[in-house]
Amino acid sequence: MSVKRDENWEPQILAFCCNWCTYTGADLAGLNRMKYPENVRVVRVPCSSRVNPQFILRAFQKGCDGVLVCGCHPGDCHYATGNYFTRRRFMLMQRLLEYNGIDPKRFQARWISGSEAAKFRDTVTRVSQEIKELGPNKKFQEEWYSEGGAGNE
Amino acid sequence: MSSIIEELQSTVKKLLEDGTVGYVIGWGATRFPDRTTPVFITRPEDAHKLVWNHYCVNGTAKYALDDRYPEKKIGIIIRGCDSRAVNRMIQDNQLKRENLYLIGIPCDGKENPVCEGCQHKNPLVYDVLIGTPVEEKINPDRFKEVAEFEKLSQDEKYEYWAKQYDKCIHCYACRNVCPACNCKECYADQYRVGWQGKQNNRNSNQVYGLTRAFHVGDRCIECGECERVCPMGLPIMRQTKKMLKDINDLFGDYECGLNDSRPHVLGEFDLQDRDEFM
Amino acid sequence: MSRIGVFVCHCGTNIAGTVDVARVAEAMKAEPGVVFATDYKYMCSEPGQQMVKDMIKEHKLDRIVICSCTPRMHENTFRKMLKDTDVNPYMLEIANIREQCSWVHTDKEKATEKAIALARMAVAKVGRDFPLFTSTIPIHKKALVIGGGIAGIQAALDIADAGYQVTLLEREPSIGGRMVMLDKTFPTLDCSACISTPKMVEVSAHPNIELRTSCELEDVSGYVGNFEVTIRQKARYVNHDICTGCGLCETKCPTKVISEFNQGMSERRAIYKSFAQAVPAKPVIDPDHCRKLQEGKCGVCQAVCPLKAINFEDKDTTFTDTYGAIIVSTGYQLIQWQDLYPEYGGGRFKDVISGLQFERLVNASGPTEGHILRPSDQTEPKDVVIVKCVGSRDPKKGKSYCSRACCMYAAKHAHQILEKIPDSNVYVFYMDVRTPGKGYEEFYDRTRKDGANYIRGRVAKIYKEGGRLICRGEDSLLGRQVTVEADLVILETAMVPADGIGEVVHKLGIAMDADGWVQEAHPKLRPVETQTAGVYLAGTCQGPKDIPDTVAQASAAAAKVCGLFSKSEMETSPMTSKVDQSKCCGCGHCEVCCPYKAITLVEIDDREGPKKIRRTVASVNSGLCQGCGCCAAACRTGAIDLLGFTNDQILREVDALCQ
Amino acid sequence: MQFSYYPGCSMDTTGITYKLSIEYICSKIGLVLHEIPDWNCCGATAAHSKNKMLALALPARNLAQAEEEGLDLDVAVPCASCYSRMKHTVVAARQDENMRRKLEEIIGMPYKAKADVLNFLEIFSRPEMKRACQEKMYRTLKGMKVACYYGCLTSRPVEVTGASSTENPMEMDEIVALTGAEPVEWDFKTECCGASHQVDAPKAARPLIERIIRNAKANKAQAIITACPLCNLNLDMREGEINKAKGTRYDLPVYQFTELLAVCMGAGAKDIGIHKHFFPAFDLLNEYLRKAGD
Repeated sequence: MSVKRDENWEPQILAFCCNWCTYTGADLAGLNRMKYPENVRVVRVPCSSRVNPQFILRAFQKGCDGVLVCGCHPGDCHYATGNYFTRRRFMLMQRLLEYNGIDPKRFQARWISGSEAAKFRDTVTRVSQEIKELGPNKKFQEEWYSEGGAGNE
Repeated sequence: MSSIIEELQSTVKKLLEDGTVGYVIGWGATRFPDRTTPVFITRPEDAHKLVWNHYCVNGTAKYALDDRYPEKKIGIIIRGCDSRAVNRMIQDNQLKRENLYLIGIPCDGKENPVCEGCQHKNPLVYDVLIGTPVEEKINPDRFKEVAEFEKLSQDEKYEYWAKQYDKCIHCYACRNVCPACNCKECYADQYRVGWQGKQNNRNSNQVYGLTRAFHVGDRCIECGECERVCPMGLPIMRQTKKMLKDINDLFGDYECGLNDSRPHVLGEFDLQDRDEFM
Repeated sequence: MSRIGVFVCHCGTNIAGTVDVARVAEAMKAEPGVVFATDYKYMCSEPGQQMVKDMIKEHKLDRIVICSCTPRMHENTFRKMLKDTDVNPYMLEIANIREQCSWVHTDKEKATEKAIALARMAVAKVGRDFPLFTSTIPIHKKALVIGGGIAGIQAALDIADAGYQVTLLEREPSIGGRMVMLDKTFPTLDCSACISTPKMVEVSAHPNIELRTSCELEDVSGYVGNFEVTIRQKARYVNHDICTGCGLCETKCPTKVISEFNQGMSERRAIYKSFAQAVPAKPVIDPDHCRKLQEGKCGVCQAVCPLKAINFEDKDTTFTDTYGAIIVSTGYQLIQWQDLYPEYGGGRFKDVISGLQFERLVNASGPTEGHILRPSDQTEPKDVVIVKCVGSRDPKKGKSYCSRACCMYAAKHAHQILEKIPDSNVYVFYMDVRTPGKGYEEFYDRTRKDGANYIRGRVAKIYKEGGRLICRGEDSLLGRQVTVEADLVILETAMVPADGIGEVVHKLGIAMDADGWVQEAHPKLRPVETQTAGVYLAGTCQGPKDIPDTVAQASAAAAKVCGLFSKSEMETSPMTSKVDQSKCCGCGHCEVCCPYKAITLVEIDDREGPKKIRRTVASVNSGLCQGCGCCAAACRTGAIDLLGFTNDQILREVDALCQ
Repeated sequence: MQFSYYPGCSMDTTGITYKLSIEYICSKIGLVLHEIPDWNCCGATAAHSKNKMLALALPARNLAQAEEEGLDLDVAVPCASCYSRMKHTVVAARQDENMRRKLEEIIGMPYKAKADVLNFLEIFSRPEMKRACQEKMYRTLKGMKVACYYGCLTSRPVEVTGASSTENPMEMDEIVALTGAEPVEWDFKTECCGASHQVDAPKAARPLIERIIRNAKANKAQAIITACPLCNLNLDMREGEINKAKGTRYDLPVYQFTELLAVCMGAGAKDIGIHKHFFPAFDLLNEYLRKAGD
């Protein structure tokens, strides 16, 4: 699939961040005035295990170019074991998406603790860069094939 | 074969006569010699309508879900795959073993391509066994097709599936026949939450296909009913088998619906699970 | 139609410096449902809050979006503010345009665009908010303390002194635990029994404490404030209501059994009190050794008991009670070194003893009345070797952790030997000497000055020759092998969790670490709490520690319990999971992944067509649910959902983000 | 039962009693040992203190020879040192495929590392072997107190040998108990005998021997039982020397465990070389055989 390079094009990146670790880490990045690309938007969830794999599909459907799921490091989950389930679910999800043609770089999961502001910055910066190189995602995108969104009452 | 039919019919007749079961789900003849149809035998005198031949392809177990709270036991004639379906539905709390009377019948493969890779021809659970067990064989090529497909480039994969989903007519036949699809109300029917559009277009079908794969992939018993009933001939099992293959690779040997299968691969974890998200 | 108000905060220049706040507010006016949008200097300030309240009245707002700093900062502030208004405090969303926007970006145009997107997400989410109400659960002001060692005793006394009811559970016939077995405590050399037995007596006499010995935890259900606990009272065969503890039975019992309390170095009877100062000071029958119970013959105790308190028909009984909080203080035991260290004789040499055995040997009420005598021949040892870290700091054979107390009690043992046996020689084999504690280093220093020989190295082998024990090891400071002939060897063995801790942990739904110690909620900041609200930890069940640390933690756990009990009701977060039972198919996939056991499968009455049926569905105990949402992601049908973060809301957020 | 057999360099010389007694037992219970053709030195101490690959390759050639012989049999090794070296090679080749290929390259022949290496304690502690021996034994050494000395290399390093215990192994005790002899509990079962240092550094090594004998004696043993030609030699040869040098009166004959088995199966003193011991070994056996009425 050839991608027309538009130098001004900015990817749309969605990051699901768990409230106790990664969201706090992202706040800390702010507190430390670290800089990272504007194209990353965070959705706050209580725990990475709250993230339903269908949310990922929805994001691609609606035109996201990359999706990130971030949570506490295994063993540090605020809810004791949530991220162990996250790990299993998304290892499979990532592979299934790849099997359907989505580059694994477009859907990643990472463990980022509340103190790892720099890791948050580095991760989103790197993901943003990687997606920029991949170009816009057209796979699984709704607008390209149909009019109107799903489920609008 | 004929003696097996006789044994089957007489067993069913007796079960109906003595009131052990309310009815028996099995296969009956149709106008065509190479077709059978699922039948529900309710009277002993109808037991002779049961057939057992190379064309008994329909899965019998899922019908029990339409009668979750039966007054009498439901008799089901089950092959290996049907017994795995029963096991899976019991693990999912959808059926109660005490509500079922399982008439096992070893199966040497039917007019269905999926039977060639079958690793469990003999019923794994039953109350009575008709005939004698057949030899089981391990299928070394269980994930061969998936492994081949994995070699394609991402764009090739995407194109392949996109074309497949262009064919899909969003009829939900694959869902309705699948023993792992046992929700009371499918997510796809819940338009208020808006998980899924009802439109029949590429994207809507893609999302349905992937979501379905993720919903049932960890519990797929590899019966192949989804592909058999698909009017458009989509290779649906290729998606769920990918899930199964990854589960095998990542979380240890796994085959679903066996008597000792782990019931919740995604509802459990191991501290030693591989970690790719560091 | 919802009536949403959007309030964009400048935060001085913190936000306004990078984000065009007026434009954000303006953009929000176009969003569906928004009836009012404005920006303001400091939303969290008094006038800022007042403005929100005024606007709610003026525009009849029913949902609020505040674009400001992180919700982790002021979500509660604004929720509290909404309590005085017509808007439900949970009809509030906060767009984080400071920490995650203005502070991390410099390009004003792009930052403003992002702020608009974040605000739009919040508007989309708030549109699907619905009123939530904190519920309160009554707190049953009675505490259960599991384990009657010094930790449990201290915790029980503290809670009881604060005026609350406590049940103290102990599986042995007497409370006291390990501390009462010790001779002296370091570094002050107080008599251990002299300071612990008064506390034991106080427990038995305290009007607020119900002492339950010979009891085990059978089952626990419920949640903080309302634990339903079933306790099994093991048969004692002695009616303690009648028994006065005269001890006549004990003197007449013909069966001799090895004494657990004296660590196998003396004998007790089959009807026995564990030790002289046992509390309760009444005997029990050990059914495994009682002739009457084993063979049906004997019954001497029954015959001699003047009060007819002996009842051979006694059976285990269970009883159930409700507790508001539970303290786990199950303590430790010493590692079974015999199996792990065949090179130390593997238990074949009577004169290779554990530190706890030495405590009994040197104790005035012990088997030798305080004279240090070798168990093998009852002679006084002249050369004593003390080996530290047996099983500790030895991942190959034992545990990788340090048992923390051994360095100090090894010094204490050395001191006691040198003091009691004037011409004795003490050799202490050590890896490191760790003495962090008040007066600890001084004590160790004193012991060395007393004449204890500290040899840095491990003992490789202990064998017997000519009635003496030959300890061969390494002096790693001199870099050579050393051989010490000893009359007595004391192994300072590792602490490991008490037997049966796994069952207790399982019943309480709390976690264990890899070594079997109970896992605290946070190693630094919540050291006495567990993952399960209302269950607290005291003492060595959480990890090796010495007596002062144990007592401190016990008091801390008691303070937590008293804090909980100071209110009669507890507010619970309404952001818990909720099951739509009409959708639920009862598959149980949510149940298995819930870390709090908050989800159970229940049967409900339903109909299917004309038929009345009993159907299985999931049910959430909102007292236990902590709101992680793992269940919601596991539910394929979406029947279980997390309030405050519903599937619907998150999908809307995703949609809004991509507009 | 059949095994490939690697005798090593000592079996015809210092280990002659071991060899004779093993052969005697084989003839009685039908155990067949196929000697590996054209076997070479196992490398012993010299190789692995100089060159790791050489130390692994020397046994690899022997094992490859055994494989080439076509008999898919485990390899029986009487000497503890040979056993240790060969076991090291098998483990290294099995754990690391690259290492196995490298070894093949060095020895210039295929080596699949299929066969296990077994010492005679492992072989004789198999239940069927114990049963077979018991059937053939008609004499007893009832009451003879013996100290079973395993030496270091039959059990250490445990990562290689997979031994049940490095401190208090019991296999030999159990085998010897079949003869009626009573193994004593003692503390030096797996201590070092000094190995070749008995020759090149006697001053350092003699005390090692002495403390083994002393502890056996202190624990009331009347004889020491070994399962290695070198352990046996060191103890047997130095005991008299020590008595002479230090004025002690140690009186413990040193037997291979196979000697006791063979004697109980009816072997005469000459059959298994009892007269070849350095330290008089005949009287004690004779005494106990007589006591039991033979």
